[in-house]
Amino acid sequence: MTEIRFDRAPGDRSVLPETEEKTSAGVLVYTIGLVIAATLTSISFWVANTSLLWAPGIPLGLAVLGIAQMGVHLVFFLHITTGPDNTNNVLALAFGVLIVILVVAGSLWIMANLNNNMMPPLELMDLHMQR
Amino acid sequence: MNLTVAVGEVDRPSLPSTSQAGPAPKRIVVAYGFWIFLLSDVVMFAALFAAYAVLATATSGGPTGAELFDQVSVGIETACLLASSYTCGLMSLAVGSRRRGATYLTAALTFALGAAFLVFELSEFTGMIARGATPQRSAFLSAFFTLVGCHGLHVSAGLIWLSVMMVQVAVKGFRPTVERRLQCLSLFWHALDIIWVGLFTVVYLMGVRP
Amino acid sequence: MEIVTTLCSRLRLTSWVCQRDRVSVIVLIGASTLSGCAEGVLDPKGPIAAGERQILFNSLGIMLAIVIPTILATLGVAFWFRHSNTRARYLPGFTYSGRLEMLVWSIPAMTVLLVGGVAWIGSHDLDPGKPIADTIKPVTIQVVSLDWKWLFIYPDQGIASVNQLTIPAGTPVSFELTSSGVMNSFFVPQLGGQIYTMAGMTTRLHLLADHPGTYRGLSAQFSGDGFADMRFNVDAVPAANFEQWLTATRNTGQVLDTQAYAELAKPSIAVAPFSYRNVAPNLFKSILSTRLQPDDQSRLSQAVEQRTQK
Amino acid sequence: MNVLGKLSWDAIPFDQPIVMGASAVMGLAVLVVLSWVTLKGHWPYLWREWITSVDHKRIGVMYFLLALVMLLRGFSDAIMMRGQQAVAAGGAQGYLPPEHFDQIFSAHGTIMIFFVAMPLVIGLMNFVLPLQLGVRDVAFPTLNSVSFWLTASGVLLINISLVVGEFAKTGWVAYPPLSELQFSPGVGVDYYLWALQISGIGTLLTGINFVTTILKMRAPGMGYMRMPVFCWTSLAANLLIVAAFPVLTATFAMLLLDRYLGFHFFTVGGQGNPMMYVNLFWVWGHPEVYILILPVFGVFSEVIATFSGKPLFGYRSMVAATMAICVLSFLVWLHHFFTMGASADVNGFFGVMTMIIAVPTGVKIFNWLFTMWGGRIRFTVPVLWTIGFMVTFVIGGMTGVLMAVPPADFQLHNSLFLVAHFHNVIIGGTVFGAMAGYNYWFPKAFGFKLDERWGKASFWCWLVGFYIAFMPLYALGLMGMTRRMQHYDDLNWQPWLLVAAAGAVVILAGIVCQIIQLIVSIRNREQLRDASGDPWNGRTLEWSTASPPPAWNFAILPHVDGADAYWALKEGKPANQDQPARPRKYEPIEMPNNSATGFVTAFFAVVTGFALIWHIWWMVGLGLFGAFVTVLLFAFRNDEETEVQAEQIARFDRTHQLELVV
Ligand code: HEA
Ligand code: HEA
Ligand code: CUA
Ligand SMILES: [Cu+2]
Repeated sequence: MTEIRFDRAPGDRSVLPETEEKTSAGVLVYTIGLVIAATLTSISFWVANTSLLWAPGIPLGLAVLGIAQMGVHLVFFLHITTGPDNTNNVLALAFGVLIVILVVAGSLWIMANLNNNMMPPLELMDLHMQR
Repeated sequence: MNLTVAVGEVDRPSLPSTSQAGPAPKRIVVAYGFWIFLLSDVVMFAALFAAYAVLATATSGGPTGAELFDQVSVGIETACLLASSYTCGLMSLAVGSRRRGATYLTAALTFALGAAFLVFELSEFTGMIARGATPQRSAFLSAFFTLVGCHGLHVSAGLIWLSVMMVQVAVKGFRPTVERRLQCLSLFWHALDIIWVGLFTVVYLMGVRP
Repeated sequence: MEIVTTLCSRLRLTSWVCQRDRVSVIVLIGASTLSGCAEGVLDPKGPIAAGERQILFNSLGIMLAIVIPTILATLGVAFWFRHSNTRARYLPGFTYSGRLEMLVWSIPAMTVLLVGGVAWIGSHDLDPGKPIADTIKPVTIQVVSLDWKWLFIYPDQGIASVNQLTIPAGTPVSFELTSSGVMNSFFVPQLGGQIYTMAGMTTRLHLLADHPGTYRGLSAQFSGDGFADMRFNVDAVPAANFEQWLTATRNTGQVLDTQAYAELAKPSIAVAPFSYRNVAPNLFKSILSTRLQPDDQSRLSQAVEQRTQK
Repeated sequence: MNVLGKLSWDAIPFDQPIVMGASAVMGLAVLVVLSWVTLKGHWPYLWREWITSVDHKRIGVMYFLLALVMLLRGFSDAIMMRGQQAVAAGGAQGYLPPEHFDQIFSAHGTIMIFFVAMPLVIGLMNFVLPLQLGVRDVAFPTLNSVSFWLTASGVLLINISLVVGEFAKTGWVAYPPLSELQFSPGVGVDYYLWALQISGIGTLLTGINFVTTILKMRAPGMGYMRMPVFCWTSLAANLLIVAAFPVLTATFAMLLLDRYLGFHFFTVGGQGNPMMYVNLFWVWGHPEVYILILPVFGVFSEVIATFSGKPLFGYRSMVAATMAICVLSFLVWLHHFFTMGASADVNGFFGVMTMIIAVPTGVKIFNWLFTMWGGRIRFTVPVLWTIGFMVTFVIGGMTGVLMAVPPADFQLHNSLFLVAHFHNVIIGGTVFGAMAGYNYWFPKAFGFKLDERWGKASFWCWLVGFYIAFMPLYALGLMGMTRRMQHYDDLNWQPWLLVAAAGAVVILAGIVCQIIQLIVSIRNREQLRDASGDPWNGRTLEWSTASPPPAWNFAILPHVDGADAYWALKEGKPANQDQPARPRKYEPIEMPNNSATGFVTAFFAVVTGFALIWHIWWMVGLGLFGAFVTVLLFAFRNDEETEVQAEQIARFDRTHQLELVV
């Protein structure tokens, strides 16, 4: 047992920050991240405002773009990788994402179902809405 | 995708597995703890997102998102935040190589961009309120102001934290505690950006569609 | 001793041991220490409640088949392997057995498969929103929970009653339910399960009383100070008597219009049953629309006042 | 504008003798304790060794004490309810008017869940985790102290509500619209919300702290599959805290916005949607009940293996079952509102998901059974609690599964059957587990064992009392009696309720035995003294150090080669204890300094909370400002740690020759 290795801290670019001082490499990573993220953002804004695309598909497209951009942020800004020294960070993240999905998807499913079952019919709403 | 291969290829089997290495150094413990906190914060936002999504159509006869949201100002806000994430990244590089001047400069840039974001957001809010679109108007508006406002509050907290940290750098220098806190701060800032991606996608972009 | 005998007579222990269905009998004997008097789900007076009881007892039976052995095994093993028992073999190395692990996961899994099936089918079969298949046309009744009483509107008959529900026995009843403010839960245990009432929303429930009789109805969801008195009687009467009751009701009482409703909606506790001879059309719908109205500050403060004054 | 917001003399219920009497007694007790402490000059000691302590062992003990104090409150509420329902039959109204009765069950539920059960399990985890992991403290010791004091703030606020103002009259779930301003204009709901928000932050911080501790701070060599099962179940429970409590925070925040700023999340008007609250509340609520039960599953695992004299059966299965419960608990929450009107598909889905949890739970039960198989079971007090639990909990679990069948739940929801179910699993599970853990680890904490005779007496009273008090409620539920009834008209119910009341009295006897046990044990501590540090022939690392352990827990961090490290070591080197310990090389240890941060933050939290409840805005500002300054001061302090000299450690070790060289 000569050398002890630990997991990497979340957000760290390497295990041993002191030995690795190549700032230029770091700048490169952030810059690539910025460019990709900015591109994705622009596409999102374009998708939302264009009439060239099939309208019903747009929310889905926006969701995909959003998720992609979150991934880009995680990889380039938070330095989350699939390396073995990152397992713990990724596992925690995966647990969080799982919970978020369960909570949001579950709530939406339940609430849509409840609303469907018992909201007053639409004509009634029009009747009473004070526009 | 690991762009910065840090440590050269070490002969892994000869090392004890990381799970048996014993208590981790403080730096890793602190960052990991903060990571867990961020996850919990994200779950909190998930609850607000769920509430917003359910109430998005509950306008109670009041104005709808499509009527209220202004794509240009959202675009500017997004640009500010994204750029600030970048400068924040540069700041952690500066901290990593212990360069004070660069640290102050990038921190100032980050602060300015964050503050600009807040100014735009606030003017958006006041504009809406002036048009009668107050959070008290409908369930939709309650959910909107709460979700977006909660993110805004996080940004404000981040700005205060950033200022405090700069004072600490000035007073205490780059000691391990200060470095650890700066590391957490940058995690926090990047996480806020990720939440904003969800926000503008769900609230502003999907929300303007009829 | 005296207490025990009085208890037993009170509980009419024997009255329900003679059930048709085998599983129930076994379960009932097992449960006889737990349950007593014939009032709630144990003494159903309609097909819905009967179905629910059956499902309840069947599931209980399935689970007892594994839970009782588990309890006995726990006590037995603990007793046998006590420190002082020299005949018990000490096996400190007995810490894993693939076969036992297999068994340990699959026994509960099989049980759950069975009960889960019951749950899935049961929730479809006894869905409160599902109309009861019957040749007779159902009676529609609109239910409004108020602070703290129940309003029953018979839209097709144009009458209404408070804290008193009269239904024809043998005819399915289709309920549409809402609330004037806070949540309540409409519950007639002997006829079937409960359903929430919520302001601005309509929930649905279908019940049927097989036999004439008087059954207890209540609120099962806490709603404030007058909650305990949100009781009502359900009179299931023969069809002919129902007509009579309709006629009688049409000839007495006030008219329930918007004004009378506003009066009725004010908080009050333990209101004696009474009825309205006529109901404004669409009253139920206008009650439903509360949710869509932006809050009117004056209305709000008035309600606050009433709540605090009470 | 009034300087004191809504606060005035009217807030104090002088006209209610019961409340005033109870508060007077409580106030008097507090006064007596405080003046005793002052007269004896114990303040410096308390301040130094407890209030500002960041030692996980001290904090664990304080959590337990807090829970015991709140027990008194929760139990007197329970007795009052039992008394009321025993007499308020037919036309009778009993002795508690609705306004008062409604506050009592709301306070009872809130206090028992948040301020008895939670502190119990968190206290146990605090005390045990670092010791079992073989490390010197939790990941963030000062934060740990903040967590505790924030919980204490919540406790303080909820107790203030007894005297100043009122408590919520909405049940512990505070469903809107009933809990909205329109229907609950008083301050009761605000007390509820702020007390839980403040203590909720504390709980969340605890969760973060413990997850980090377990994942990042283990003795060298302790891989995941070598962790004691208690650590695994604690990991699962704390992951649930981290994932579930933020949802509660967000939900309460929305209700607060409704109440304070006129928002429309859950209101009747403005198209708010109360069902959303119900949904989100149980997104948190169901995981919460597993937060309460998972740690004690760990306690039982430790107890049963130790006293059977063998390792736990099916360790890997246990770990898998624990993690399965952890994830599944986020897939079942709808079972709390089957009767809200969802369609059959939704109800069916969540019903089936709920039942699936019975599988891993059953696996646990069976594995405990096989652990006993082939063991040599010593029937100590912790074992009695464990067997009592196994028998009782399967009944409660079974009735839970029964309610997971939607058509059955349509009948049983909100009935006393439900009340029986959850007391069955909470008392038969969490409370029994806390008792087992208390008797098991007490000698570790204080260096002497608890008296066995009184412990057994307490167990039997609790067990018998529990069955007498709660089995009748199952029957009543089947008879159609719903919960939260201030009075009822059906005389058939009364005999059962009388029996239930008698059961509560038997439980009281159990609690009294418990108190006597403590007093007797302190009196006879010299006879009960355990000098070995390992009174039960334990298997895990906490038994390898002195009792009570030194501040640094382990002079030299143990090195772990397998599961049940300490047990394996004792098996391997039976003569070790007689041999003079190998010369050990001591190194100075960095220990975190005491810190008043937790206490001061909590002080400002109480001020802010109280001011918010009574709308005293200037005080809100003051409190928030104070809290902020505290955090700043903490951030700028310079001496975070002190070094304990190697010599001091060596001296301690020499006087306590027992730490096996691991
Ligand atoms: C942790 C949870 C918990 C516990 C322990 C208890 C314990 C008890 N409860 Fe509890 N109860 C609830 C949670 C709990 N309850 C909840 C959530 C509700 C619903 C509220 C609502 O309607 O909104 C409720 C409601 C409720 C009702 C209302 C029923 C109704 O709605 O009509 C009643 C009626 O009598 C009751 C009775 C009792 C009794 C007699 C006990 C006693 O038997 C038990 C006495 C218990 C103790 C005194 C505490 C445990 C003791 C320790 C932990 C000691 C540890 C000590 C050492 C280690 C030395 N409870
Ligand atoms: C410690 C707390 C705790 C625990 C562990 C549980 C465990 C379970 N609970 Fe309980 N529950 C509560 C606390 C708890 N509950 C509270 C406080 C409420 C009410 C809140 C309120 O409304 O105020 C509640 C309410 C509640 C409801 C809502 C009822 C209603 O409102 O109408 C339901 C319905 O499904 C339910 C189900 C279950 C199930 C299936 C389990 C399972 O986890 C149980 C699993 C265990 C076993 C099944 C026993 C052992 C297994 C075997 C021996 C294997 C073989 C057996 C089978 C396969 C059946 N619970
Ligand atoms: Cu309840 Cu819609
Ligand atoms: Cu649950």
